[in-house]
Amino acid sequence: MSDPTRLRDYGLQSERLLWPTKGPSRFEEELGVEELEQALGITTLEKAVRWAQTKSMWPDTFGLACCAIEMMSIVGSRYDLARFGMEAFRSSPRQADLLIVSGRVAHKMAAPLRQIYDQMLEPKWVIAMGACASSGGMFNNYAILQGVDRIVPVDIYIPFCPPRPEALMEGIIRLHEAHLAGIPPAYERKQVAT
Amino acid sequence: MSTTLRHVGRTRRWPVVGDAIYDGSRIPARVPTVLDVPPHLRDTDDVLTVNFGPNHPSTHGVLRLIVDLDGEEVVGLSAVVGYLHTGFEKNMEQKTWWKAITYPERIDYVGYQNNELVFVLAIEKLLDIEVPEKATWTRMLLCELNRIHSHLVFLGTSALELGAISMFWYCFRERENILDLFELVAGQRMHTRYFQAGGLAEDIPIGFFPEARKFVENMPSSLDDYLTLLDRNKIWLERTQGVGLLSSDDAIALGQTGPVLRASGVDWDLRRDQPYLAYEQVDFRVPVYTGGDVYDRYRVRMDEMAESVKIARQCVDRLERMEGEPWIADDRKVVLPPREELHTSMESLIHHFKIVTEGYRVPAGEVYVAIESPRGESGCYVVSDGGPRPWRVHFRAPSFAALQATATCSQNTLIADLIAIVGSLDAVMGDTDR
Amino acid sequence: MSDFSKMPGYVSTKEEHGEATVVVDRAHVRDACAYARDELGFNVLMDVVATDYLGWAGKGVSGYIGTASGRDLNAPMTQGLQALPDVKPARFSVSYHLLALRQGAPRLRLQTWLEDGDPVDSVVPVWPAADWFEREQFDLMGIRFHGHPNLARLLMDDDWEGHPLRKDYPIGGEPVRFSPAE
Amino acid sequence: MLSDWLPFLIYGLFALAIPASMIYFSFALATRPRRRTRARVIPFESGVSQGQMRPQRFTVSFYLTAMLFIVFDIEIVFLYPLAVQLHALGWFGFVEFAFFVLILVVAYVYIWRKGALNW
Repeated sequence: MSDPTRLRDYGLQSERLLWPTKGPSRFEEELGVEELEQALGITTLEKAVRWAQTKSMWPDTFGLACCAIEMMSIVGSRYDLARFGMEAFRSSPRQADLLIVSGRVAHKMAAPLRQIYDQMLEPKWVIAMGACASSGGMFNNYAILQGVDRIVPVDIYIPFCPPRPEALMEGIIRLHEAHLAGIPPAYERKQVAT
Repeated sequence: MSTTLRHVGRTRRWPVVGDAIYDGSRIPARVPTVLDVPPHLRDTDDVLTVNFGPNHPSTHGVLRLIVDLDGEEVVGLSAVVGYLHTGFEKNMEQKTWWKAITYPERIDYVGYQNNELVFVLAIEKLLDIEVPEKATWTRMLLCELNRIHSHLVFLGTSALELGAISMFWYCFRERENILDLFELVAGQRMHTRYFQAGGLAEDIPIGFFPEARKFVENMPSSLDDYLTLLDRNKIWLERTQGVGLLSSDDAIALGQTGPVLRASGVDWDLRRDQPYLAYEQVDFRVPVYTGGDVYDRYRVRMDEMAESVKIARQCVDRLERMEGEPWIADDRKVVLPPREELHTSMESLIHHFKIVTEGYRVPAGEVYVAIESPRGESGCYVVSDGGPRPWRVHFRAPSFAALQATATCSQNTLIADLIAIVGSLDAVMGDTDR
Repeated sequence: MSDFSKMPGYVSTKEEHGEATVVVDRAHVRDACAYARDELGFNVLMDVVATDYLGWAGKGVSGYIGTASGRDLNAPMTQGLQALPDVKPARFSVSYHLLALRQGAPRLRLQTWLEDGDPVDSVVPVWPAADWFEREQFDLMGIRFHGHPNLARLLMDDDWEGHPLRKDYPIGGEPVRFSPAE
Repeated sequence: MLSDWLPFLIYGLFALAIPASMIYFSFALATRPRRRTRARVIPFESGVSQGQMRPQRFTVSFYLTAMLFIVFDIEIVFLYPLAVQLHALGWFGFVEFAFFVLILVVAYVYIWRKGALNW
């Protein structure tokens, strides 16, 4: 496979794998359902470990700005992140698997953000929630980091300002699908020193 | 409406900083916002310096407090801010007036309607434009709903930090109802960008008033639920009463406004003492408590929520009678002409073109407008050179002043109380760092 | 509009949009603030704002069709102003917004004018609230406040050079790329 | 002999197997970091920790509170055998234990009056 840096290289068309009645996705049709596992060379134990990891991915409370308010409301009773086993927002990076960068990252906050990312344990993922985290958003100026992927490898970018809780949940579901389909986290795909 | 100001008017003669600001003041003498470690502890090993840092669950955002602890007791404190400095004012100077209205909402992202309102009021004051009645009342309704929303977020998160975890889920259940109303009227839950210079962006959709009435009817019962949950809860009372004391003179000297000021016994509310929009035609009470501690700030905000529901009910009654009225001024130099008019009249086409490409021009001058946002007086100082872009915009942030009081409030408290104090000051970091 | 002429360092008064602005000489700022607080009863300092007037009215008055040097079509907002705004006495203005907590909520704007590098007396002894306001204006606009107990950068990083809100400070950020080709 | 100990052995086996499997799998299935970064070694201090925290002295009141907790917590351990045999011991057990609790209450009143409880 060429340098595995883009999702397309893994052929994942982000079809829903969690959606049982959907039938095989194009990814499975290309490889044929029977020899899916031989083709990807993953053992059942590996798949079981991946399944376990997606079922309790604990996010780190990294609320920066307005997206943090929407991130809080996803824990509320209407959107209820507990359905994915993720309602335990850990405050220390040692116990967190997922870093949701929710809000605009000022240059002064870039160093703590990188330090917290380094202090998280593998396997770890990063969701850049909102336009400001993904690309600096409408603040194209001296104070804001133009996109979090300058300092941390990002798995999922979520547009909107602020993203609705459904949008954040869509991002989380896509992350679970990518992990279930065997796509390594961003720091491996982009060969970033953890 | 009570116009005599009881606690106010005692202007003291304040000696120069160095010795205590004035007799009885608890503001630290050397630097008003830094609590210095007392001399007998200064260079001993007993003092443990802890970073209540940018990524801390209880600092409501990216506030960093450098706390010196003697065991559990806070003996030194200095706040470091700027971890969310976004350069709003620089960006707004580069945008036309029309586009700049989008920015203020992101400053205080919990009370966003109020922020947008203060900038729009400043533009209208410079433009000297006459806003129709329906727009004024709708703005008042949305700002009061936003006040309830902001106090709910305060109550949810600060109760969560003190252990009343279920309060978070109750408050965010009510908050979702308010966000449904915002979504119904403006299309988006947060940062609705619904106010224009001259009125509203769109007319109010048909189904809004039944929904608003339904919310206004069953909100008071939810407020009573919160009171029964918290008000006789021994742990809550123990953790909040007598913690984070701020006297009325200290509050005035530190520039506190809003619930923090009213909890320290100063009867001051811009909605009543300097009415803007149509607050003089609305009947409401301003809650004032004299304790000046975390508990009284919580009580002020609870009563304010009840008052805001009353105001919202009066707004909905009044707005239902204004069915077909214009919702935006018709000064073509500033307000976009309606679409269908473009096909027929040439002037509208030219006005439309000028406003969209270059932006309307605001006459030269400088103006300072202040409103009562959920956190206190939110002001907006705008300087215009007559061009299509603001020359200078500066927002007076109530959270910025509120955080200056952390050093005064956290004298001889325990580190656990520090969480209650920072929660009760209800500072939003976007507002502080602009 | 009460008479402010007895204020120390009084220069001029302006009444516009219903707001009183008193221009005060730079050297007497602290006495003027102490006078405003003690005699006139403005006991709350709401805000300290510094404004940079570099290049004020620089665009000149535009003729009916474009400016004297022609109109730059691909930068639509370069057209000049319709009327030349009044000339400002100096480059920087520092405005103190004061409020009196009494009936009628009287407000006052104390304004001083200064060039780059001129110090202004800090008003922290008069209102402790000025501590962070002045630090922010020093950090973003570069106004030195004499006598401030702890004048250091507040919002920007401690090792940041330059004062971002000045008109000659570039806005930074990045040129926006609309297609990957660029 | 063995039969009446069998349930205990099975229970002990499980009590041993579960934590052992947890420890084993957390090492076997863990994904190793490629390189130990400095950030991984220094303590987490909400994002702004400079380096290893220098050993700090703690005030004695922490230690005092810990000791008091232990004294009054172990008291509950002695309750278990009494609870199991309460019916068999009858009044004698009750009086015996009331006396034991009385001694501890005296100790409690002493430290309360001495002010060791408030911080």
